[in-house]
Amino acid sequence: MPTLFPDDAKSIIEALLFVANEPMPAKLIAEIINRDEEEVIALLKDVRADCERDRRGFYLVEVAGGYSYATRPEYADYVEKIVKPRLSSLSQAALETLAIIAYGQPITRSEIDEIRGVKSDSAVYTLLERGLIEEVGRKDGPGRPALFATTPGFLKYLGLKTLEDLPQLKQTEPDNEYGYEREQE
Amino acid sequence: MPTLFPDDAKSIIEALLFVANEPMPAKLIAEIINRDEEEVIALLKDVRADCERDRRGFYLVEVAGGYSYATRPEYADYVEKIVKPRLSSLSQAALETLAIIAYGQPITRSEIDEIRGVKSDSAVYTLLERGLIEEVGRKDGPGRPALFATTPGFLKYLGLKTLEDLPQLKQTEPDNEYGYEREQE
Amino acid sequence: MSYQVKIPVFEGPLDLLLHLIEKNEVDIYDIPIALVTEQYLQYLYLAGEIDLELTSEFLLMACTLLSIKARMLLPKKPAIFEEEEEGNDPRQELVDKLIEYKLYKEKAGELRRIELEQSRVYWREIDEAKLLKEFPPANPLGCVSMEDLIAAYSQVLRKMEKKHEVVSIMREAITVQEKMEKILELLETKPNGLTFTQLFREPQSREEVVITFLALLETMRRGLVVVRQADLFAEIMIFPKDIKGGQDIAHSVS
Repeated sequence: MPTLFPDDAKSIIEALLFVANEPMPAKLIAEIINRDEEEVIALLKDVRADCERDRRGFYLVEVAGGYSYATRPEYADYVEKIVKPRLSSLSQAALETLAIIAYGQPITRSEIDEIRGVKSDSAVYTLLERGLIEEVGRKDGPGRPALFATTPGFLKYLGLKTLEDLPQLKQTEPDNEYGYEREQE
Repeated sequence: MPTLFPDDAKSIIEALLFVANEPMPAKLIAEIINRDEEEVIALLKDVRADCERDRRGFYLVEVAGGYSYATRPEYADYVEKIVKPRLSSLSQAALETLAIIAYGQPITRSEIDEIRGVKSDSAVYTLLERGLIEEVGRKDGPGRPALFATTPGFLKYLGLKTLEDLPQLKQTEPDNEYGYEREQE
Repeated sequence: MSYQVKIPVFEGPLDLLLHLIEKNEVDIYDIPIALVTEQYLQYLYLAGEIDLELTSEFLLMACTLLSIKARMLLPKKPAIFEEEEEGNDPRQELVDKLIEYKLYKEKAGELRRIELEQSRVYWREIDEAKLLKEFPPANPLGCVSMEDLIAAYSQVLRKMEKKHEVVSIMREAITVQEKMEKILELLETKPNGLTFTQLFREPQSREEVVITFLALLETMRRGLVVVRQADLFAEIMIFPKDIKGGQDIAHSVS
């Protein structure tokens, strides 16, 4: 029942990727062009290969659960001449807080404070402002404190496909029995 | 004096065309990548030929004194499917602003800001763009700020005959024990 | 010593302690607490000298360190208790915290590296206004319904209430006086009486309902109307006090 020639489907995918404002999941593309998801994934591979073969100025990245075109990092200096450069990088405090949230989500502010040994209010506020984390609910217990988790914007910010793409929390530290008991809670 | 390989220059042009929101004059590209305009024009021809040869989902168009990527018109139906839902939903900020204008019209931007507690410039702009609100005059006083009101189109799309038909807010609240009057009509 | 000239800034007491452990190249599981405490206090002193603002957590940690140091000086328990048995080492809790913090600090470093790499990658910013011109939607309100609009407005009102700000955007308020005149006018056209529910037939805001009710009570109190109810829970009827003198009554109100 294919109503389009295979090549057409690929071109349509290219057009969709071009106008999408968020990374497009293969499933969504499949729905729009009325094809199987597997077929779409194969075509996306093709699109990516084309970009690489021609070494185009932009390439296909898999990020935040979808696919998106992005400019090659090596051309950033030129790109920045016509678009405003990205926001400044995060402070050390914000990054530490972000790491704790990324690996421990959902997590409350006081749990973060506990790990860092200092108050993290302004770091949490910065991360909320930048859309990297969000409140996802309240923890049962006294005061019902807010629980924070990372957003899809966080994945996009770091160019990660999913949370699983974060660097492993525990590295090769064989004798470390102290590391990470939170997941067992 | 070429500091880049020819291919690199083409790729950079692709990256620039990709992120640019306005058609890019060849002269501007030439300045950014530090090449002659003629050379850039030749490379742009190359970029266009690539798009045509592969029949990519987007192609190079020359408009308004510049060059720009655009999706192929024959794929408009697919592009619409992802663009339209996005365009037809309003952000929370725009929705709140629209509600404030609907109930408080005519009203100035600073009055809206005052009520929402944040700047509403881009929300007001969106609503103007969509023809849901319009400027209906100027308020007396310092600066003579513009007054905004909803358009006849706004009423039409909500299926209302006049502004009087806008429901009064308090009656929609669940804890309103006077809600019965409506049923008796 | 260049220490006085340039004093590093730390994210918190744990950060400072990790620095000292690394600087002294000592085992994190066997911290020489006397040495580290001394250097820790020295840092606080130096920070105080140059007016570097330190959070209270730094002082709290100084107390913790001193208390651990004191406990370490206490005579050891008899040898039958294993030295390394858990809970025996006063440093244990601190070590656990340091190791956990160290782990996240390292991860923060890795995120920093990824962040830097990614800062060179640009996505296309879609110009929605331009797309709008290309694909004009049939209905600019799209899927936005009256309910959405009202929900948004309630949201705004709730936020405003929180701010305790008085911003008048409600429709004009109706006074009890005006409502009384309305009731009397209505009664003029209904010489055979008016039902209570008829008074509230038109959609009214809560304020308006309350004002209408107050107005009715006031007209009764002033003897301008007579109110009768045939039975318990029956419809309440409102009659003009004096049909012929209607005009006079209306006049006496204003």
